[in-house]
Amino acid sequence: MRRRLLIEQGGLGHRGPALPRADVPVRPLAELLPGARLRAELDLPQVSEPEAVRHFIELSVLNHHIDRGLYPLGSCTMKHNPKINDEIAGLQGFALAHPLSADEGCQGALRVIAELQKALAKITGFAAVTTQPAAGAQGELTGLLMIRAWHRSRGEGERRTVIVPDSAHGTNPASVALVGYETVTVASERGTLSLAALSQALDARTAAVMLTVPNTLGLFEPQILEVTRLAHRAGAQAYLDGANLNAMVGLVRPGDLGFDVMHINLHKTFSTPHGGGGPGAGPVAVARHLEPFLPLPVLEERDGALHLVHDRPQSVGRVHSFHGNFGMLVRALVYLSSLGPEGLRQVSRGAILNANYLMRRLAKTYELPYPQPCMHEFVLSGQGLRKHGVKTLDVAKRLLDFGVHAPTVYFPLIVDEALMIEPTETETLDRLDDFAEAMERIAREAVENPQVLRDAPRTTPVGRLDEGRAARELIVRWSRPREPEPKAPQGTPSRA
Amino acid sequence: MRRRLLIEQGGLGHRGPALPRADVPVRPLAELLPGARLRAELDLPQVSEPEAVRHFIELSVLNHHIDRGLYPLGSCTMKHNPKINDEIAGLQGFALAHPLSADEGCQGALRVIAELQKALAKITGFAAVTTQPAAGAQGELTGLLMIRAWHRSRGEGERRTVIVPDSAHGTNPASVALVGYETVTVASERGTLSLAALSQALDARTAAVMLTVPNTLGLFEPQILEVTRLAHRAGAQAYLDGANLNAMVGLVRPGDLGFDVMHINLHKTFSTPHGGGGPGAGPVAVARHLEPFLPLPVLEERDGALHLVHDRPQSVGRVHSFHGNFGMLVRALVYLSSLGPEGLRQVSRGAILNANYLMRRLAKTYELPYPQPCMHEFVLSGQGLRKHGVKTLDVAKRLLDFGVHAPTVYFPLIVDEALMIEPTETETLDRLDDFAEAMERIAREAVENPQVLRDAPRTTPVGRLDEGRAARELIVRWSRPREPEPKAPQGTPSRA
Amino acid sequence: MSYVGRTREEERRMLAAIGVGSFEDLVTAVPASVRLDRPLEVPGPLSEIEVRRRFGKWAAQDDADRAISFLGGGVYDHYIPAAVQTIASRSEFATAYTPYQAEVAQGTLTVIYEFQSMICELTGMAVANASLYDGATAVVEAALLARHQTRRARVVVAGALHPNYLAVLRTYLGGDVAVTADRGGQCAPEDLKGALGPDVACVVYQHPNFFGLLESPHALNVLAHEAGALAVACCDPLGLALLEPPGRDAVEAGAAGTRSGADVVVGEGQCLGNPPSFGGPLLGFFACSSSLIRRMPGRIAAQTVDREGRRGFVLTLQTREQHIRREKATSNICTNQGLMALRATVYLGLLGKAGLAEVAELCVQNTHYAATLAEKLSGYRRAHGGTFFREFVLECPVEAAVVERFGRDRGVLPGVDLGRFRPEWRRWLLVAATEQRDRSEIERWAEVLKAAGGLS
Amino acid sequence: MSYVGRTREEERRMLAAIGVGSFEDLVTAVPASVRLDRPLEVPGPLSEIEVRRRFGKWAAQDDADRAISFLGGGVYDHYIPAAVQTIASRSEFATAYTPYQAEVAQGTLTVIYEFQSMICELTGMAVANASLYDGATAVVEAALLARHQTRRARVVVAGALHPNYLAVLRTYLGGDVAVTADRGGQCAPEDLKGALGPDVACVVYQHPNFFGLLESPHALNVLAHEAGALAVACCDPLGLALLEPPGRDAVEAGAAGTRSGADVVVGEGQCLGNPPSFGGPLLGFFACSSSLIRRMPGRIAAQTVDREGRRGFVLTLQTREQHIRREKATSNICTNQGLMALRATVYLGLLGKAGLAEVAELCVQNTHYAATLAEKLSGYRRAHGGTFFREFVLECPVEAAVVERFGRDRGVLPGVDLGRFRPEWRRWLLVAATEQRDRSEIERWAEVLKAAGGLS
Ligand SMILES: Cc1ncc(COP(=O)(O)O)c(C=O)c1O
Ligand SMILES: Cc1ncc(COP(=O)(O)O)c(C=O)c1O
Repeated sequence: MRRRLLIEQGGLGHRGPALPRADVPVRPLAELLPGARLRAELDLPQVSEPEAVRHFIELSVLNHHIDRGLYPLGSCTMKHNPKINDEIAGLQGFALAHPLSADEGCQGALRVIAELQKALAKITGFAAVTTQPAAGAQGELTGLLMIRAWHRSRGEGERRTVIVPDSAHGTNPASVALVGYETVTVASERGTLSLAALSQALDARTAAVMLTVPNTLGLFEPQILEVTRLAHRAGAQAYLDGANLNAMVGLVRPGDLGFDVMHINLHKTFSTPHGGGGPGAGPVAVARHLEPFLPLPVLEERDGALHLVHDRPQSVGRVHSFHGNFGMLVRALVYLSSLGPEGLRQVSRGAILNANYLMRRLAKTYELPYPQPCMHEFVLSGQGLRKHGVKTLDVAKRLLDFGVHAPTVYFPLIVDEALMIEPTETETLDRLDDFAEAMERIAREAVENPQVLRDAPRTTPVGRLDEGRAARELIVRWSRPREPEPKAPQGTPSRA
Repeated sequence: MRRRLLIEQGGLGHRGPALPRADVPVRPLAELLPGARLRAELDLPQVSEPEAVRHFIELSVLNHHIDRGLYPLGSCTMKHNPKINDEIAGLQGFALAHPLSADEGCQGALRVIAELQKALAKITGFAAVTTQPAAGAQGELTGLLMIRAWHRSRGEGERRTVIVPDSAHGTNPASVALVGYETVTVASERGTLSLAALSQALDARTAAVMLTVPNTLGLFEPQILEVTRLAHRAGAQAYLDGANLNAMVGLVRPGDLGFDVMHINLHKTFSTPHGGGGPGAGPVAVARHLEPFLPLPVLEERDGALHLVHDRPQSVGRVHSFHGNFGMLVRALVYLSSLGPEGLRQVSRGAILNANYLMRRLAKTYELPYPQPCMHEFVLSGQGLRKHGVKTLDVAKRLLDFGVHAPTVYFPLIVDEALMIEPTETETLDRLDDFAEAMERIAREAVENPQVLRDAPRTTPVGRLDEGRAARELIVRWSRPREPEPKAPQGTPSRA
Repeated sequence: MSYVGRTREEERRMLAAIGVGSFEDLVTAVPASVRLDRPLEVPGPLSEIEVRRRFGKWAAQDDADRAISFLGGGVYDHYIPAAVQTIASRSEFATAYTPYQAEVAQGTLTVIYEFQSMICELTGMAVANASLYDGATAVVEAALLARHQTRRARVVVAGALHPNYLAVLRTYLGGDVAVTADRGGQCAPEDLKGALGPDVACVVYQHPNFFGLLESPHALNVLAHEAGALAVACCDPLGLALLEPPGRDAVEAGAAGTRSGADVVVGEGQCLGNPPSFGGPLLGFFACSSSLIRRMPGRIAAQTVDREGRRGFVLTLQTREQHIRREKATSNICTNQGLMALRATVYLGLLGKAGLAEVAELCVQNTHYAATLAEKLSGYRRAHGGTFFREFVLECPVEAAVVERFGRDRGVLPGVDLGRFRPEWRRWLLVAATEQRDRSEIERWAEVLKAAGGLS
Repeated sequence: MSYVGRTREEERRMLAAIGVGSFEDLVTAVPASVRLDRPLEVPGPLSEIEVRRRFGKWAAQDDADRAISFLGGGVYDHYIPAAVQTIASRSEFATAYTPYQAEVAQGTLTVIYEFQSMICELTGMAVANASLYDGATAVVEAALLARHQTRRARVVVAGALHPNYLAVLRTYLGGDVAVTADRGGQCAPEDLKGALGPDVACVVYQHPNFFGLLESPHALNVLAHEAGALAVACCDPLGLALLEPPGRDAVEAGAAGTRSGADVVVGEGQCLGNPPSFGGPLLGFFACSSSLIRRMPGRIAAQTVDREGRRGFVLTLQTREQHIRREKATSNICTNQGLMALRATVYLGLLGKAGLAEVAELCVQNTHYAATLAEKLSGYRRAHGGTFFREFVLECPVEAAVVERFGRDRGVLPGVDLGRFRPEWRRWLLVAATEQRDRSEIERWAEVLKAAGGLS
């Protein structure tokens, strides 16, 4: 049976949960809303509760997810999402807390934020943290705005370029553009930044150097202290894209590496669930000199009570409707408090161990462009399969047939036919071995029977989907068929 | 990859959620438990939390369930299970209520029980209800014990037989045996009870007549008033197995049919989820004369407060450790209060309509031994397929390939190759038609390609399972392999 | 509210397809004289908003909504890992029926098999079933099995069995139940000896018993066996986590090699991942030696293979059950407590070997600390001298009900008032401090007791 | 606690396979001088028992744990059907990543497609994206789109936009934001006219606006279009349930056939099945006319087919996005609010056409009843005379903060103290009575106001 959208089911007279009848004295809408134009039609689904529930549950099982198996998307840190985190975020006092409460009426919620900011500052080695940005990209923007405000406060507003390595994530240059800065791209050398190239790029217009550490190849810049020193010497600020903090928690603190500001992806390092695309949370941690520029409001503790303070004239302003993705902040604090200092240390240790184990094993089968030890992730190249007419995309699709998710592919852009693999620390040795076996088998198939790869996936709910057609036809919403077809007797779908 | 049991995974050093350290002064167990023999070994799983979660989630998706699709098991009333019911049962004041609290400390829980008893009495037309029995079978036992006690109280303890039609559910005779009574089976005639046969069976030893209404063929005994009158005239009590109350809610009240006692399956008519086999709840409703015999304790309201009363000398005693399956009682009360009077009427109406629709459609393809209108369910016979070498079991297994569950098969015993179908009221016309189409297609396959049926199911997580082998080998628990095999490198299962 | 999705037009089409003019034509078998002609007098209809308001108010009336619990007596406030709820609330487990079609029920069946395996391991027995209603009916079923097996009628209860379990046993068995006197709360083997005879089908004891005290399981088992009776132990799974299981033969066997292991081990499994829920749904478990498997009540999952040789699980030995064997069935049980068994399996799977032992030890440590504090309070003393495990009876200077009321008003439920069971126990409080309690809560409890002790 | 499942022995095997002697050999790139040599100063480790205790205490400190809420201002206490939680908490939805491999993400992708369809229907627009962070950044993205599209710099905010949204707009856009004065809380089209000019990229207005008042969307749209600017409406989905959507052209078009529909309709979708959660995660939605699709920020799902012709969904137009277009991307957004969009889809799917309209109408009725009661109270009056929808500003006889405090102590959160935004608003209380409130709660609210009005 063809899967139907909810709006293709049910119909007039089918309906879900009931609402109460109004028990206040009811008056006609026209009287309550004088001058308002009421709408005539609203074409939303009309189905019974049982059918609505089934629809979404049926859809759910079409997804791969972390509770099903390995999800080795490089740069995404798909680790175990503990259920206790969700439970705590759902406590009524948190879930129903209103963001415009009086400070005295939300001390619990504010306490969570304050504790999280404190812990993140300790973990990253910075002086202060804002938890307002809703995701990593917004964290970048916030950090860059603070850098801009800092330069301006020193009369250096003419600094308007940001040096970004070619291995950087796309949000970096996009955020740079958003604050009105320009990106200066520097090429990597042997996978890491060349000091010479950096020195050459730095000048009086440089506002910041923006780095990902470990970088998107999973490599730790060996001369990182020199990099931040050079940046500072040139009057620039050093920005850390902290998406890969998972490799560093408990091992080294970014603040100690000479950075001035960084963002943190709670939905990566701190295990908040990805929700099929979001929500995340992108707190920004800063060194002391940037603290006056933090977004408004900031939290201050006085006489044991927490207060939201707006009186920060140098602040870059507000970046979120309220206090950021609070529900994610709760989860992150539960997570890091569950682990504690030793548990956090085991995070980076486990992540690095797992990645290196998998890298060495797979390097026997796939090309490994950068052979040094990796941190929490590594990048292979599928280039060698090209001669069999097989692309990295085919490898990715074929992996789906083995019940594991594919790695990130074609990123970072500097590796040809890239396969970017991040197993995370919560995967067991058994899982890593199963994954490696699947990868090895696929490499054999590429030689022996490449068509299997090109036809993959075969065991998934749908076969390979035509992305080109999607982009050409651009059907991005359902529309009711113009000519209502006569209703087929067995409720067959009303749209072909 | 072969699915492994949890105990076949992980191993020493892998572990799940942490417990707090004791913060009381700790003393050695040997000192605290003088004379106790402590156990040396406890061979339970040792896995990390991520792997334990994955294990059970992976198992879960191997199940058919009501939120996935039609589940037309006759006699089981597999209807929609509203999520609000679970939510309310999970409220802390209910979920953590202790059964040995002082009455004043559990007024909320007692109120739920009292309200449910009241509502069930109204729905069934009886004077009083006990909610203690944990399931239908225990309800039967409780009802029979009350009948026994009543006879004894009247000096008629020599009545020791119970008349049960041959179409009855197996728990009926089993419960009869449990109270030390004997079952007298009467044969049905044209699907219902013959008054002549009943009259003949009734005598001075008859303690009760035990009927299912509608019966397990889905037929309402047309002479039901005569049946209960005959029973009473013979000095017997009339017991109603209320498993099929779904056909009667809001349409007719069993108490008005002349019955003295009935049990109700909350996990059928009142939508509490079946949990893969339980829990259920089997309240018993009785006419006024049986009230003194209800199990202990009973609920009484005085000055607006509810009290558990033990002072009932004629009571049959206690049948459950505490107050029955309270969590199910909450759900049932939420359910019936959500529906209200009109919603409950729609239950039986919808159930009867759906069953008759499906029956008439399928009667064109399968044999329908009893052609009169059915109530909430009906029974087909797969007898006609025998000539193609196909059994009802094959039809059932083949249905699984269509994503619907099979009906109840080979019950009631009085229909050859029985297929007992109960769609319930919460199925839409679309779902009924899809099911009918699958059944029709299978009937065609039986003629054209019977091997497909005998090989079914093919699309399920496992193929047809060998029940004979299970019964012969009787492997009913996992045991650690005697000779620990050398651990295979990729964590292949340690037991063949 | 209605969960029926059907338009008038669809109803019309359905009636036409059936071939009747109206719904009434379908229900002519129901005598018109008794057809309901008025709405049922039931509450509602309520929307979810109203349901939450009404039931929320009720739930808030229960002490459990806020108070700290030291209650036990068969149901305890134990830690339930968050993942248990996540898994048990999945529709796939919660809304499935009994696994009659094994091929689309491998989730449920595998879990039952794992549950049976874990119960066998805990109890030291060879076989276990898929669950029974609760601890009380598990005891009943064990007694019934013993009566069938031995063809003897009498059941001897040795020592302090939970009074409610005893009541249920009497409901099912009537006068065939005898109870030995207890000495200081425990069963003295000499007393049991006196109660035994050729009509005794089994000896039933609880270990740790209702008062929280350890019994001497192997001595009792040997006595039962010497009298030709079966030995039935009713155990707390937390006890089984630390104590030698009564089901396993001890090193020192009885005279002339009499087996010293119990024949049947049953009990209440609520403490394994199930909330108190006002005492239900609970989880009766049932394990026995393999020779008794054909008499075992309830469902049993067994391993087998499909046609391609893949391992799978099915229900087996259904010929014992009511739907096949009818009046000759081993029991009338049909619906059981499947979801509670699932919760227990997930709980045991998560906590595992180390975790379960830690829970049990925390309970022991906390409860003994509570006892130590209480014994220092003027007027309080332990009612029994024997070794207790995770709960104990405290004799109060005033009626236990007074202490209970005093504590409730202060947000502490200090224990179960045993006066509810017998008037002579009215100064007895049954106290359990689980792993959920911490030191400060236990000390607060002691303060409440202290203050309550001054009342009269 | 640790979520790492690895034994020492396994670690040894792994290191050997890697070919290093110790873990240290893997991290030599990290300068020794900055390696952490002491434990992090973070809380924990905490077991789940301790987590529940610690966080439970904090949660209980919030008013939300018990009080009845009349708070609004962008986030509301709305009814969430029980099934929404059941579905949204399924691991399949909650723990999946962005659907990069469409073949194993049809659940997420289909839901996004359904979400887009529903948002288009509600807003009256042709296309919608998969979500943005919140209402504030949705306004920002709309303004950015307008600036790119028109190559003009200035953004005119017409009337009472949520002050926080305005603040965020200013953070992103700096000085390029102008605000028209409001008259009696609403934007008078004449005032807007004066603010327009050839440098204006777009006109942004909220409807119903921050004060709960209706604007005249079509008049504003026409003015914007006449000035060559885009019209951006920021709408409450509950408003869209009842009111003519600003995105649709009205019957009476502007002069010379100027389009009267907005070009972009954005807003905050928290009210669709998402809890307040202290203001996040929220749900920004973004819809626009089809000609703007290539400038739309964020992810878009589109329909396609697989190789066997079966319908399926994929992310499309990724060339707009940062991971392909980098500094030229339409936005820097990557992670969005997928799960909130899912909740909204499930919510709309469950309530459907009839249910959503009922929710909106209940809010209107309840809020207007509250206003009627309040206006009878001495010293209270509505601050604005215009038509309000589901919230309104009440001018109090005392500071709103006083009323708020008084109410809090009595379990009623009487409204948002607007003095928090501007000193001149310090006697203003923004009041919303959603469908979760009933008459008795609204009357209790009025009593609280009455009593508080006597304070000073
Ligand atoms: C290296 C890197 N930087 C930045 C981001 C952007 O973070 P977010 O998606 O939370 O906006 C990502 C996320 O994928 C990333 O991997
Ligand atoms: C007709 C009938 N009677 C009795 C029962 C027994 O009820 P339970 O399974 O709740 O013990 C059933 C359950 O399947 C039934 O269908």
